[in-house]
Amino acid sequence: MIFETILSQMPYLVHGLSVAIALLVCLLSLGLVLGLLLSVAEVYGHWTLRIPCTVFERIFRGIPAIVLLLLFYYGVTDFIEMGSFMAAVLALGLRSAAYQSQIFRGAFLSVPQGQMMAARAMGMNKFQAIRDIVLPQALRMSIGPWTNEFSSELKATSLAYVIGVVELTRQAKYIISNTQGNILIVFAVVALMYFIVNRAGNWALYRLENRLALPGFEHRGDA
Amino acid sequence: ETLTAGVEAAFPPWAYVESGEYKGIAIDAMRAIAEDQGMDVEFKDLPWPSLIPALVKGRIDLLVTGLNVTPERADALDFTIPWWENDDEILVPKDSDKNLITAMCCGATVGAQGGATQFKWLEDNLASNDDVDVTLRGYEDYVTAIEDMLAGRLDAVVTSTDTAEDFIAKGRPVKIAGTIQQNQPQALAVEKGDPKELLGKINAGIMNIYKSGQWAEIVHKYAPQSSIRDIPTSMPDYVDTYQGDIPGYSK
Amino acid sequence: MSEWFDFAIEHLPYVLQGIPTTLGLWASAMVIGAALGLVLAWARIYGSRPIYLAATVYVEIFRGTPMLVQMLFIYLGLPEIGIVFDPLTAAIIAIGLNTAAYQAEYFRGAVRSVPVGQMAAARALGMGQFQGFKNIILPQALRRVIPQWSNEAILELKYTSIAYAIGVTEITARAEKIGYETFQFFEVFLLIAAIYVVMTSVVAQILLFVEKRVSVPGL
Amino acid sequence: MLLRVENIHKSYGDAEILKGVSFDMEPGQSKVIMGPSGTGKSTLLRCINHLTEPDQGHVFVDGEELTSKNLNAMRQKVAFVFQDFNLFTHLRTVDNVAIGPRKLRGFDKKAALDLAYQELDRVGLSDRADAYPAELSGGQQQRASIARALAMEPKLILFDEPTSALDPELTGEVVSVMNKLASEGMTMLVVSHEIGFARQAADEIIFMEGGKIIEQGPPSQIFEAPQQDRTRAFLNVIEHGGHE
Amino acid sequence: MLLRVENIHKSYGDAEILKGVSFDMEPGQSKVIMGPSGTGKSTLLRCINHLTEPDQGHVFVDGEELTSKNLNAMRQKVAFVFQDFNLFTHLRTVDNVAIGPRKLRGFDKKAALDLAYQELDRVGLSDRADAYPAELSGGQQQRASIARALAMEPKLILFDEPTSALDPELTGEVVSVMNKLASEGMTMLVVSHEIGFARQAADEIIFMEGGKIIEQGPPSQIFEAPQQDRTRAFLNVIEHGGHE
Ligand SMILES: Nc1ncnc2c1ncn2[C@@H]1O[C@H](COP(=O)(O)OP(=O)(O)OP(=O)(O)O)[C@@H](O)[C@H]1O
Ligand SMILES: Nc1ncnc2c1ncn2[C@@H]1O[C@H](COP(=O)(O)OP(=O)(O)OP(=O)(O)O)[C@@H](O)[C@H]1O
Ligand SMILES: [Mg+2]
Ligand SMILES: [Mg+2]
Repeated sequence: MIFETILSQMPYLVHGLSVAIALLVCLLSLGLVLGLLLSVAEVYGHWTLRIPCTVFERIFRGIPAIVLLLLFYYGVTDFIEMGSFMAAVLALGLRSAAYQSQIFRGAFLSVPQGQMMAARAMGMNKFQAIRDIVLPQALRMSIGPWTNEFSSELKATSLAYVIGVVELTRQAKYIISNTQGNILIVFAVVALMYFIVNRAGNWALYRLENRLALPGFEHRGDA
Repeated sequence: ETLTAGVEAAFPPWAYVESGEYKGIAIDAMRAIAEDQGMDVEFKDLPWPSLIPALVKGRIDLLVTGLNVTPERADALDFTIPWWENDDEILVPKDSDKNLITAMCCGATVGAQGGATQFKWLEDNLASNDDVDVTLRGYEDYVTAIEDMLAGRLDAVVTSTDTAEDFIAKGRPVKIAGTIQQNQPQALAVEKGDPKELLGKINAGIMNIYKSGQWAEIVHKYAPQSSIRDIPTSMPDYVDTYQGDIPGYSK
Repeated sequence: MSEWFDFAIEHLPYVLQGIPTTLGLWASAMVIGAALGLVLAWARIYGSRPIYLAATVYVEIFRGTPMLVQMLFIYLGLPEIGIVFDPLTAAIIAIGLNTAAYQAEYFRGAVRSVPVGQMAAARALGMGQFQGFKNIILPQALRRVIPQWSNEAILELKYTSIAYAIGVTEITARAEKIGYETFQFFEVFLLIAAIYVVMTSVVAQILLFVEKRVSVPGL
Repeated sequence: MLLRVENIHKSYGDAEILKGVSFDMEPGQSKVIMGPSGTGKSTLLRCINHLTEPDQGHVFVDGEELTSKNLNAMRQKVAFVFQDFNLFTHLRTVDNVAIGPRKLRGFDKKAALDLAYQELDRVGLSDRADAYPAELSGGQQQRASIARALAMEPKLILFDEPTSALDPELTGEVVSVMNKLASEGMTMLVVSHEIGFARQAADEIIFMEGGKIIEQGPPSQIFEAPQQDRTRAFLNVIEHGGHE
Repeated sequence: MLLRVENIHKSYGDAEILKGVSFDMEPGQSKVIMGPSGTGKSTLLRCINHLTEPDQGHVFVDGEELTSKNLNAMRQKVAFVFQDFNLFTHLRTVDNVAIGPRKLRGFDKKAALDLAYQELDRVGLSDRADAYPAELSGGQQQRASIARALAMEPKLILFDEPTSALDPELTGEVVSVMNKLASEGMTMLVVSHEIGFARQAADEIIFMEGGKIIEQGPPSQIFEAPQQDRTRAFLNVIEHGGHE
């Protein structure tokens, strides 16, 4: 009975999943670009640049995601007109930028200092040295920890329902409330869907990591 | 003119989503009211925490959801005339031999939705009363509370009448062990002060669909057993929009 | 702003009564997570193939699915096979099992960041693998893991609010109740945010102190 | 006979690194192993105490064969000093030396510390007992790691290029500790290209190439009249600075 | 005059590492800097191309003073070879050599690669062009890093202990490349304790101690008849294996 219901509602669950994935892709992309800039500023920037970046990072890591979502949808929209989805991308994307900046910062710091030094000694300026020498190495090292961020943001997309983004978890909630039960079965299906996306994403990321792996640097055996 | 109505769409029989469509008493009634008043309406599903800021920021024009009228909420919202009245029901498992009295005393554990009026009532009247030995437990939603009762960890769950009836209608193995008379009015709501001057139109619309019999039809479509109460139902005097002249409604 | 202060002060006492539940839940879950996380990390580094696989599957499942779902299964699913926990216990177990998967990965990373020469030197002295792990690798790995571990600890402190779903009235549950009564959700969320910021800052500060306290030059 | 190494073979994948190495050592002897890089000197040393499992061959210490069963007990008789020291980073110098006696030899805390101070004294490090490894210079670290080996009161110490991570002056302090140990009668098997140490303290030089011992004999013979061309060429390089 | 180093001072915190160092170099000259560890040799070398900013003093290359404005341009004239090579780990050997011409000298891709192959040939590494740094032996890595320096077609190359991370035989291959460069007329300033290189290729030995040059002169003079006790003691240690 419930299986029939779930089956008949499957298109809506899948649609919810596609909303979640779209949100995930947007927020991770925003977080990636901004997180990289932040990390470069935090590692190589002058202190006048470093301090505001650190403040940004602390604020966006410290405030609970739900509060951020509400703030963006109901506060920031005073200045910029945008819908629920855009607000969710901004709120969660900026938060992800704060987290990702720490991943990249770690990666930058783990590139041996000699690399930067050798680049500077050749006559490269700081920007060239970061772009051509340090960044390509740091990005490779970030892929591993980045899988964690991918997994946790995937699940964080479910929070966007508070500002009216109807994603997978909200669709599931509809089924549960319409049948006034079946929490476990419905959520098991949802968990499976998240799990599949998570595995698929991590599989792709680990493949990328192996593709880009350099001789002499440890490969992760377990993908 | 298109109205945007905010609903918490996980709240049958009032408002829910099935196969991507908004359904429920409040949904259909609101559509009828809008038609009656020559307006269009669209719905936006927002959970409770979002409803007030959404109203204030103009993301929605009114709340159309199974909204209990309470003094605290009346401070934050302006209510339309109440179109419904609820009592509270004590739900127990179908095979339970508990009654109104035994389900609510003597070491019983009782559940309710943490933010609901039922929870507050139980807290004020039972849990804080030293003579009654009852443990009260709050849940994020009623479905979990019912599941928990069916798992044997609760003796009873207290819900509003229409929710209780919906559980039974959906075939959950629960029954009503007793009713607590509350006469709790429900209404639609707009932003405090009604800056968009909607109250008059909505109130008029409510009265029109009530008088035309459309209301009874809609209610019975979603809750066949429900008896229709006169609209407006009881109008508590702590609600200031119910004092003096009520726009769109003459006594 | 001052309105919010009045609101906060009015409702703070009620919300704060949830602190013992929140902290108790968090501390117990972190302990379970640390103990189990260490075992999982050990299994994923030194375990034989089947043990490694079992630990890996565990980590994948608990990291790949939402914690809410895990909690609902423990609370509502297990009674169907006769295992019934009260809400607090179920929440502790669920959060503990979940954080164990994350902590395992932190521990694993930390253990692997200890240079292999350390174990070689321990083995060369005549220590067995477990002795080497216990006496040499672990003390170094634990020191290295503190910064990441404190991130996890802080994250979990915020995640304890999920326990509300199964009827544990910790601070978020209490605060939301005020939200439903007054409909001042925004104010309520700011209040919660403030409380968590204070709690997480205290925890972070304590862990920073511990980190400094046990730090060793060169580690 | 204190150590008997019999026909050790070891391959990594397809590459046969050790192709049957055998030799003996008497108590009190010092032997120095030399040979080009990649020849398997480290691998041989690690096979002797089974830090690397040999594919074939046997190792006997004091007449008892090293097996996977008596491994940990035997390793306490055969100490190992690493090229890059591998001091335990989280322990102070004195605790690095004391941990062996304490955890493996059943000493109580006080006895272990007493012994540790004594061994640190022997390598001239008593004043640095409370420092952490990261606070020591390279030479001090290597001396501490020798003290750690000594505290096990081993029958034999294996050294794998103990000075090659050190600069010339720091090398001096480590080599003089090793000279002292040799003169005190410690049995030592040393992979090293320190000609000075080899000439002065070694009873025998073992010259390896391509996974085999190609020449061995007293230093006088090896340095003054090497039999093999390869040995001669190699010694020429290391004695005269690496080029013609 | 190709290089003029004038009165360089450098302190870290309270410690004054360089206490006024001056010297000149003519085109085609090779000079070797020696001295005990911690004396400031690396610091001096790094001050010359401002990898470390000197507190005082001036550096002139080809008559032009090195300032923060012309820094990157000047560094292209003064190449640096590091002790631990610092090849770019994410680039193949040939790309390590080509990246300078490509990104800094305006070569197009093909021209940069051609030049890179040419320089790799010069250091005897053409056959390893496609390997990543981690796939090279230490000696090969150092030769690649020399090729990388050469590809900038610098006026002067600074070497900071280019062989001290290498074992004796690998040292040989790097030293012979350096000898070749010296004989081709490359101007080189080398911090090294390789007596062989110093004797054969250096025009002058600069002996530093305690942040100062305490003795300088042609190798014959420094090695055969050092004026200072300290120089004599140090040379004794490095020439005779680090101990008495
Ligand atoms: N764990 C391993 N896996 C694969 N190959 C290895 C391993 N350890 C050593 N080898 C290879 O075995 C060969 C011998 O190495 P070994 O370290 O014993 O040489 P060595 O004589 O000590 O050289 P060096 O003087 O450079 O220390 C080398 O070619 C090395 O690459
Ligand atoms: N960035 C730094 N901060 C503080 N002290 C430094 C720094 N770099 C070098 N020093 C100190 O300056 C002194 C000289 O260092 P330098 O590396 O120049 O010596 P060196 O002569 O090259 O020695 P070595 O032969 O060991 O390479 C040392 O005592 C070192 O500890
Ligand atoms: Mg070796
Ligand atoms: Mg130096």
